[in-house]
Amino acid sequence: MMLIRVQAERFDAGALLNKMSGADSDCGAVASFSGQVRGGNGLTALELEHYPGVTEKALTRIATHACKRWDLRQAVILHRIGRMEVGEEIVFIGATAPHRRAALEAVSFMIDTLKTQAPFWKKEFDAQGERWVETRAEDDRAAARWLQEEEDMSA
Amino acid sequence: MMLIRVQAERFDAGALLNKMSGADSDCGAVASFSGQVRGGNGLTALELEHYPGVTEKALTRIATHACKRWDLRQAVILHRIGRMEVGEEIVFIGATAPHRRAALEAVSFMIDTLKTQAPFWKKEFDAQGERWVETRAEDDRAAARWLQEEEDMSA
Amino acid sequence: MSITVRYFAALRERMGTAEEVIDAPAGTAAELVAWLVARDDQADALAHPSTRLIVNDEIVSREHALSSGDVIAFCPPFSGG
Amino acid sequence: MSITVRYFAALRERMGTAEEVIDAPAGTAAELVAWLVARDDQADALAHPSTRLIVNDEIVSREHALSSGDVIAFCPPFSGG
Repeated sequence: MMLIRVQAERFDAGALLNKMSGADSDCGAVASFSGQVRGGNGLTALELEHYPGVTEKALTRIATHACKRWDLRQAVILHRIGRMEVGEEIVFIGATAPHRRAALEAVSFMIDTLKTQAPFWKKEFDAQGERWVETRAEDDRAAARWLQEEEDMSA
Repeated sequence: MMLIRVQAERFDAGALLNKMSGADSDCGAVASFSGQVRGGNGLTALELEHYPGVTEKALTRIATHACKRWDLRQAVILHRIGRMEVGEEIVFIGATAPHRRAALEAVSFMIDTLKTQAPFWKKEFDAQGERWVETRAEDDRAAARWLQEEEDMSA
Repeated sequence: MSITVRYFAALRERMGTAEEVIDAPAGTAAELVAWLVARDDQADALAHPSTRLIVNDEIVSREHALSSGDVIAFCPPFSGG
Repeated sequence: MSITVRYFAALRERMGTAEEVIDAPAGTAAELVAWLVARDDQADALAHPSTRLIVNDEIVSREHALSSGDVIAFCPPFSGG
């Protein structure tokens, strides 16, 4: 089962986790990642822009890829768009699997890949004004690592 | 902040996740793992035995280790003991951090290490009777991988 | 030929519009970029190697040949998650 | 010397008790195991390399020297999580 959603509305990560956990008694392992707006450096809010249609396709491709690579029962990707205040949730990634390694690795894979493969753009707001967030080289490396592993496996 | 708990009572993984998420606006990343009783091969229930006092020390050591190795804000380990039916939660592991890699790796580390370092024992019940669960060689390898990495880093 | 051009995020702000329909000569995506830069200096950011091109919902290279009716989107590096 | 001995999980079932206080000769953990096996064949499982020894809440090797009043626990391989 795959759940892919892009929405402006806030969501309840705990409720999502519990829904995943309850869905399948054949599943020993549930892993999740959630990202939220980080305060602390004067940041007051974020604005998330995306490419409607293309985003959903990209997220579906990422979740499908994860389901092929690992033995998963569920893969969930939920991403918000629009304006968010500090402490609000941005993204939820979840996976359930019979075994823990699959669930944990699939979640890491999906968030790493989302960062570089899904057309989202973040704008930060603080007292000085606003600015578009640049991709971090670290994110490119994290995503590249998964692809490299696949090449190694198929070599 | 560290939360270590061993309890017979059921717990609400979603509520734990939301509590962690809400605790610190300086934290962009929240990762979790939960394990539950897996049905499907005729298993009807589990019974979890532990070594009171020593278990809590072992879990505290694991969480402390994770907090030293990664830049975490919170580390949570909650493990149930006693009898559990199929679909019930066994363990919850959580970490929050400013950056996602730290939260994700710390959760993997804590569950892998718990498997081989904390004095818990699982007994399975099915129609044929009961049996103690043996450690899987795969679990030993997963735990050994983290220690090897630390040796490599300090070499 | 008629091409729908979309700009996202920083490129949208730089170009001053989210979408325009233009009548451009036939050619590759790279040739379209050259045509847009010739029309308006501001468009030089479209030529930056970090800008990704999406044609009809698929990421394409700059050598991709455009057809009339195509929708091409210019995307700064993604920064979601 | 007086030693409190605890057995867990499969070893508890095999030994038929969770805890006993014994009066054993001074020596190492390995020597205590030999003494227990001499007392009762069933105790041979305590000598298995996969059995972990915890003395006063710390994992120790079989060469660990015991002192009067120590609590030693015999643990099958852990299987939590």
